[in-house]
Amino acid sequence: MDIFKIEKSKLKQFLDDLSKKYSVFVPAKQDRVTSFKEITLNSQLSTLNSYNTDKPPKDIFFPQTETLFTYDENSQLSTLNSQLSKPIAIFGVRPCDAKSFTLLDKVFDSEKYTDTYWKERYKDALVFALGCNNPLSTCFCNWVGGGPFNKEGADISLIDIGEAFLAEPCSKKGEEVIHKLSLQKATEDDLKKGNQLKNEAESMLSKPVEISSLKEDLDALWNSPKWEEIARKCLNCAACTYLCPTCHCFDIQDEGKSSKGKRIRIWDSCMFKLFTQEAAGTNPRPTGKERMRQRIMHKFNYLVETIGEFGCVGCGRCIISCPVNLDVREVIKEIKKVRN
Amino acid sequence: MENIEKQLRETVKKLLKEKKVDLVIGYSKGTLPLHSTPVFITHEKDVDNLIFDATCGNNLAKYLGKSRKPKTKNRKPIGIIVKGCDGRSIVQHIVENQIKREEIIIIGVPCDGVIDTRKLEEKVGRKEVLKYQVEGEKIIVEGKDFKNSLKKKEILSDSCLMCKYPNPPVYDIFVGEPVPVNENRKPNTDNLESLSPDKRWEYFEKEISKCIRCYACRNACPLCYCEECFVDQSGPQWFGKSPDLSDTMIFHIVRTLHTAGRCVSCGACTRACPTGVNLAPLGIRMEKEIKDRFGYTAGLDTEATPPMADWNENDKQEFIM
Amino acid sequence: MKEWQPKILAFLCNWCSYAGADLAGVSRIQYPPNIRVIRVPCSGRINPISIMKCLQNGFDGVLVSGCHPGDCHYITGNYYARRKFAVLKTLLEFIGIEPGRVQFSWVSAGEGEKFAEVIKKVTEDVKKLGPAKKLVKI
Amino acid sequence: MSSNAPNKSVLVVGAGIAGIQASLDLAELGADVHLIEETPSIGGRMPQLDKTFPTNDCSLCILAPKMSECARHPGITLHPCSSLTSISGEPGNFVCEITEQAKYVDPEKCVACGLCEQKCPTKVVDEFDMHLRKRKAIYRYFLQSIPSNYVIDAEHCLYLTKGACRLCEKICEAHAINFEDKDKVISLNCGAVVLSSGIDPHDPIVHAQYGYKRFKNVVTSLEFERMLSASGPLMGHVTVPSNGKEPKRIAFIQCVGSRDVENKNDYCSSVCCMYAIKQAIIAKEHIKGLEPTIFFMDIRAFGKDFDKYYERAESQYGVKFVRSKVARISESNGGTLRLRFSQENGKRKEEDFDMAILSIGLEPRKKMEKFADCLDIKLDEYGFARTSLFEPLNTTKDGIFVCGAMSGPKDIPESVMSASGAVAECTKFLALERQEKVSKKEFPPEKDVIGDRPRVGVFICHCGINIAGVVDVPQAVDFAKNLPNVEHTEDLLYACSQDCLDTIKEKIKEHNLNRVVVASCTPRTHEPLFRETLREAGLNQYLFEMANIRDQCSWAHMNEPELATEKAKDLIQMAIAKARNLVPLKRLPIDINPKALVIGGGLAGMTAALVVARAGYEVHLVEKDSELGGNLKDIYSTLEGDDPQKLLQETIKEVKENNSITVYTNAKIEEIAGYIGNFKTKVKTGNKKSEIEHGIVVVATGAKEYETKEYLYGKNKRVVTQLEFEKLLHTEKIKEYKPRSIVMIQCVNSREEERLYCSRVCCGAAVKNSLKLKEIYPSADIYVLYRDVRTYGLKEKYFGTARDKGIVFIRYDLEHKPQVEPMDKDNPDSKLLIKTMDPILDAQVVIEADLLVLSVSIDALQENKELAKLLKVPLNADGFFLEAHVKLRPVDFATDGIFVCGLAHGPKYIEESMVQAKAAASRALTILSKKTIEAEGTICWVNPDKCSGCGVCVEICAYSAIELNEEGIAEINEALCKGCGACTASCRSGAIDLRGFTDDQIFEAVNAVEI
Repeated sequence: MDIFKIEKSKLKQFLDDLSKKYSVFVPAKQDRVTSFKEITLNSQLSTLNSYNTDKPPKDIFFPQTETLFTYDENSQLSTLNSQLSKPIAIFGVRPCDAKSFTLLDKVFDSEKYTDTYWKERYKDALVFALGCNNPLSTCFCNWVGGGPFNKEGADISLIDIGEAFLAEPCSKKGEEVIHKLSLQKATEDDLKKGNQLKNEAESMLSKPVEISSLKEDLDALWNSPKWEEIARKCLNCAACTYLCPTCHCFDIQDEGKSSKGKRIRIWDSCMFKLFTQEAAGTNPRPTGKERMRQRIMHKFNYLVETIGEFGCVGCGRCIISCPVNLDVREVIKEIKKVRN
Repeated sequence: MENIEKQLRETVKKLLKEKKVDLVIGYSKGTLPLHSTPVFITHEKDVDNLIFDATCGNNLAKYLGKSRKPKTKNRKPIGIIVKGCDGRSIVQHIVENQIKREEIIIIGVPCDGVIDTRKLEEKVGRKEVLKYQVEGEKIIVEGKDFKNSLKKKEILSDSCLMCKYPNPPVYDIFVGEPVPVNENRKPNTDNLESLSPDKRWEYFEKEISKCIRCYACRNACPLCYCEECFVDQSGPQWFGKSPDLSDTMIFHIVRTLHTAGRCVSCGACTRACPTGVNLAPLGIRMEKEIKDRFGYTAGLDTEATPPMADWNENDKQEFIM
Repeated sequence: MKEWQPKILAFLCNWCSYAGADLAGVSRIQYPPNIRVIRVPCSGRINPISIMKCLQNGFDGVLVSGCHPGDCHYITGNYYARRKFAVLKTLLEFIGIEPGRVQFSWVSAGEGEKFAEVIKKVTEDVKKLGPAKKLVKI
Repeated sequence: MSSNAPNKSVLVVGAGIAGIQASLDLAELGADVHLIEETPSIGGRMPQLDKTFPTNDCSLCILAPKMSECARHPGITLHPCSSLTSISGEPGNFVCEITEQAKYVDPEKCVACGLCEQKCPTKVVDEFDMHLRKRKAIYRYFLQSIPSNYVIDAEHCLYLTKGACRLCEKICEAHAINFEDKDKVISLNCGAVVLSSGIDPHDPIVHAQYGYKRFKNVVTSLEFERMLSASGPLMGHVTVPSNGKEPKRIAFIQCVGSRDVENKNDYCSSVCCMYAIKQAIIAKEHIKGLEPTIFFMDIRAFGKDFDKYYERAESQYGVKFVRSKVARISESNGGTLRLRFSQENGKRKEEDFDMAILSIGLEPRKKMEKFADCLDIKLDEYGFARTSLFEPLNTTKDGIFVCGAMSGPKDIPESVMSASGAVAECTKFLALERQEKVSKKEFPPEKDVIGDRPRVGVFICHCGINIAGVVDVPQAVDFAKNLPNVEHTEDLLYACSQDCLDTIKEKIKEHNLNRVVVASCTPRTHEPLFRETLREAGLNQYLFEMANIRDQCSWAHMNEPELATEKAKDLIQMAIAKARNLVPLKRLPIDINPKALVIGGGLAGMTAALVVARAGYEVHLVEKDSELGGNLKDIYSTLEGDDPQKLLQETIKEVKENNSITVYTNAKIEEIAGYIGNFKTKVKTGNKKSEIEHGIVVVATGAKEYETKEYLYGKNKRVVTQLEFEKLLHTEKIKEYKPRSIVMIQCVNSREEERLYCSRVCCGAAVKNSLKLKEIYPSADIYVLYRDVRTYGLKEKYFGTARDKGIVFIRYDLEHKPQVEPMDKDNPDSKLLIKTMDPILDAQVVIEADLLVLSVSIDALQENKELAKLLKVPLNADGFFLEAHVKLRPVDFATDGIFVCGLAHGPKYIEESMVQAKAAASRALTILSKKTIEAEGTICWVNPDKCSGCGVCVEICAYSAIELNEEGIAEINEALCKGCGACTASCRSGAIDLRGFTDDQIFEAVNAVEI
């Protein structure tokens, strides 16, 4: 397969061209927070040079608030037209996040169940994944089968080689698109540089903990008192889950009054007490212990069962964002330790 | 500081050894540089994990709320390591019947401020700090390709810069030397109040629009111990749960009202926020109002009547038509 | 074009301000028809949350009116209310909500005239501010 | 029938407001009341009135709930179309014969559908509408009559007079017509009798100079009242009778048939000045640009808050007041009336008016003599029932009492007070026991609606044109119809009338409604009535909500009908939103401690204490002074000649001898805690502190003469107050002054900006003391400088006597107050020179006076403020205690279990204080006579799952009703909770809610409004 090259000096032009056919999302910094935003005339692209965004890109396909339908006095229910004017392109998404799309897609668009809202946005989306030359100390993609230059979930994989990005199509869609983009092909030197960066980056990551048996470990530990200890300092906020690229739990809410209103779908979190609160007053997950267990079980056990993969891409956002520095890697280590 | 840690460990070790407590809540080193993490020590062997420095930003009083409070064997008191603000929060807990004074052994530590990592990012840019070292009033941070020497003051939490109570007002054991109190400090939001109402609205609109409703602020707050927060209520469900600006703004307004007269401006909410919403001015403004209007400062007196559950016929009412 | 008519929610305590409003009516004292009244036993019953709900629902103004200090049918309800409102008003103004949006008054059962004056004033203030935008949920 | 067993039956004769009040109080005391009424409906005069002064309350609106209550009370049997024909037997055991006229309609069957009325061919002038409208021979007395059934007027019925017709019988689907009906004679065994058959209006036909009946545009005030009434023949749209156009200028002529020596009515009817002012105000509200003029002799605005009303009429409404007696009325072309009158200065003047309203006086009933004969009671010189000054409720026959205007002119509150007072007098002849059960009335079992989908019934009231004249009621009905959960919507003419209440009940059944919304007036007066209606329909009474679209909408936005309609729709929608979230509530029974606390040991306090004690309940009488007696200690005579000091001594003696009364002198109330039935009061007497537990409180703290600084008082010893003067008169000291020329100045500090009220007794006192002085010094010259002479009621004749005796009355204006200076500037106690403008001479007169007597205002006590706070009851602007309702609850406070009487309520004469004291005691007995009553259902509750035990609610609760339990969770004592909701609003976690005003309900109401 051919590998192409996008000169950084022509990046702006490249993205402008791209945005003629696509709604292009790039990493952007706004008020100290980095996240993916649709490109505008004033978009600064400098955030591409920095490490991964604070907020994951999942909200591009699975927004925090999704209006399912609206109603008013005079008319019947009206579902919003979910048809996009242009397909979505994401430029500069990191390999871990690119992989998260594939996990979410398995959840939202499976044989059993299709979520039209997700599907409408994701099915034609073009993902430009940018390899991580400088993984952070919190990155642990290599624990869960990923890597700083992985291509899973990407249509076109990018490597930042300084003056330019190497662009390698890695899906049929990517292949089709890249040929239309009139890009220069990469030289041998470029490719060599790319390879070198990849090796360097991979070596920067800490040695992964072996977690192939984690599902089984968890199965055995469901009733362990260890959960209480693990959960003790947890504040039960949703920083970890809302900033997780793969967490996808949601709540349905009706907002408005009898005359007009809407039904919305909003993110929810298993870390909240309310998440499992029943109308009659009982709560099957009454304390932090059960909620913490749920989060870990869902990611490393239940999803393995349902989609065959861990629900974690090792981006490390939950580690950075946790107000009490409750590190999921430590949790995994603790579990392994108890099992051994 | 190292000296304090040493004394602290000895103190805790002694408490455990003499079986005065079964459990001590403190801080240990975090998995990230400039982060500490709360730790629950039950064995002497773990005591050496205890630390205390400018990274110890969590308000440990959080863990004493009625529903969270760890159950200890034989109803022995819980040992807890507290800075000035944690100590004041504990006083509030006592006032508000969340814990009894005799249920805890307060190990006071002097605090000259904790780090707000977002301020650090402003200084060093969006780079990962991998190492840090405190040298007197300076702090040296180091990353893959940089090394910066910063004035500690520059990266301390805003709340700490206004703090007038660096030492806990109530304690059983005090470790180290109390930090001299700077009497000139007081809650101050002048920079915002000098703006026009519309400009202030713009400021808060910008801040609050970053909120993702993860409730890290609320859940990090020692005083947010309600069995059910108003925002989680369903009968009625007063406000929406989405990050809609109106709903979110009102969540923060009402939370501020609910902590008015109780909030000690520890800044834990602001430091907890994963998206960097600056909530501190709300609490600081309320602390100022409560002080000016009702002459009350939260967290100093375990016998006090909370100002919002109190009245005085001479309360100012210039705002009433 | 018709003049814009703001809608203002008025929480009135049963014993004083609601009675004062009745008295204004009984005395045929005319005042602007912009208020929508919710009767509560005491101004102390008013939770700031309800005021916030009014603002979110789009009311252009909110008035809470109770008994004069010392007149509270429930002895001290209005004193607690006064503290709540003082703090609420400070906070709302700090955040940038216009001072005229949320107002408080004391009107006794015998003050029909004053009730009408209060309503006139609140309505004028709110009319000057124009339709509420901040905090309104669209 | 007759038996000697203790009797708890009582007969009340006449169902006007006095009869209704007496019946209700008696029934609440546990008596079996028979209320007889000559007309087909209870209500008396009040339903004919449009509004009442000085609050402009709608007369029918305030009366209707009482009428309904009367009809619904299980202790009251109504006998309409009935009259008392004879009484025999003894007090405690009378045998009363009652004749009940044939009605020819079976009230049990009649549904008041009105079809018969449509068919009836005979038209008859309607006496209820003062002949301004025609009714049929089969008719309903008035639209809101109780009982609601139709009756046949036998005098005019074609069949009954001529033997043919019976159309009504054919059309009546209920088969209610019964031409076989006969007059019935019923014999009732009663312990006591209360007479309350009221008055007749004066017939002005005798005043030929006014041309009544000759000139179409001359009407009586009662006719005008009906014209003003929204439910009257003109629907409230007053028109000139001769041309049907809106009048521009109208004249009120006062004292028609009052203060009239020629017609032997030389008493004042007491109410005409106020009702004329009221009618002028109301007419002006109805008709834009109307110019009303009141021709009067004196404006007698002597009641509580009357002067403020008078002042408002003049300054705010521009009612013109002309001090003149109209000499004659002539009619010019087109019916315009020309009034000839002489002005005060003697100059004659003529003015044209579109209408003239004759303010006719109150007269004894025409049949009084016959009636008195068969009852064996005596009448006074005018034909009113005779009473004595200090026993104003007793007729000349033991066991028969009188109330209302039957014993002399009275306004509504005075009638109500005399009615409650008469009840107190009755009790000694009735064998009443303390009542066990909370409510005598049986209601159908409550339907369980929990879990049912809300089915809301919405009833929107026209209130005649009070609402419908401004708010587009049909539009509101259409709007409400389409709201969620609304199963039935209907508009009603007067929602509170019995027929409409019946409609509501029917609709509840028909549509299986489980929530009811009434959009009408204010819940503060009408909620209990509608709640009871729900109970009668088998629904929990708390499943009811009101929208106030009258007092707070149509009345307040009369010129903006569209916006008022919008507002009304919002209010209705809010009420429906709240109603959807209503749940049934229970009421907690409260035990009643059968002891009374009476605060104040003056005449009022002692009188109240004695009534309560005589009924067998313990009384604690607290007096701040060292001895009992209060202001009465300083009163030595009365106009009527009775001896107040004798009254005082006798009363004190009885109080002291009564074992049930504990007297505390030099006592101060330090704290009053608790609530109806369960008060705890700390009293300090000297160094001793005692705590009293009691069930009710009577406030009788009195008032005092204002300490004036006017007219050299305190600087010259020849200047004294009226009270001081009275003391001088009754001692030898008067001689020291050698009084040959005496001046009295009235209204000192009264009726002025700071005290804009009349002190009521000063005119009488001036007349009384002038006459007394004349007795001692027949040659003394006495000048009374007055603003209006207010010797109202039967006291008027003494004013006449005073003038006859040569006492000179000179009027002065507030703008030209008399000037007082010492004759000798160097001698501080020299004789005085009084200069005043004489409006008749139109010149200044200068009087040399040996003595200047100041009629200083009666001033409310400063201590009232403190006591009001302790009791949590309000004061009016002048510092007097403010009763629950100035017309119909004149001795009650809004707070249950606390009552007021005497000067603490406002200035009044001795006999008036006594009546009010008896009324207060009687109202108190309605509570003390029950072992338990029910608490409100709207109290707070805690959801323990949400409570974090922070204790804020415990701190905040003013009633100490909340405690933290062993688990640290808040718990509410339901008997102590008053339902203020301060805890609810302060609970951060939403663990406390206030039943009836829940968060949910407030939320829904706020959310219901579309912006």
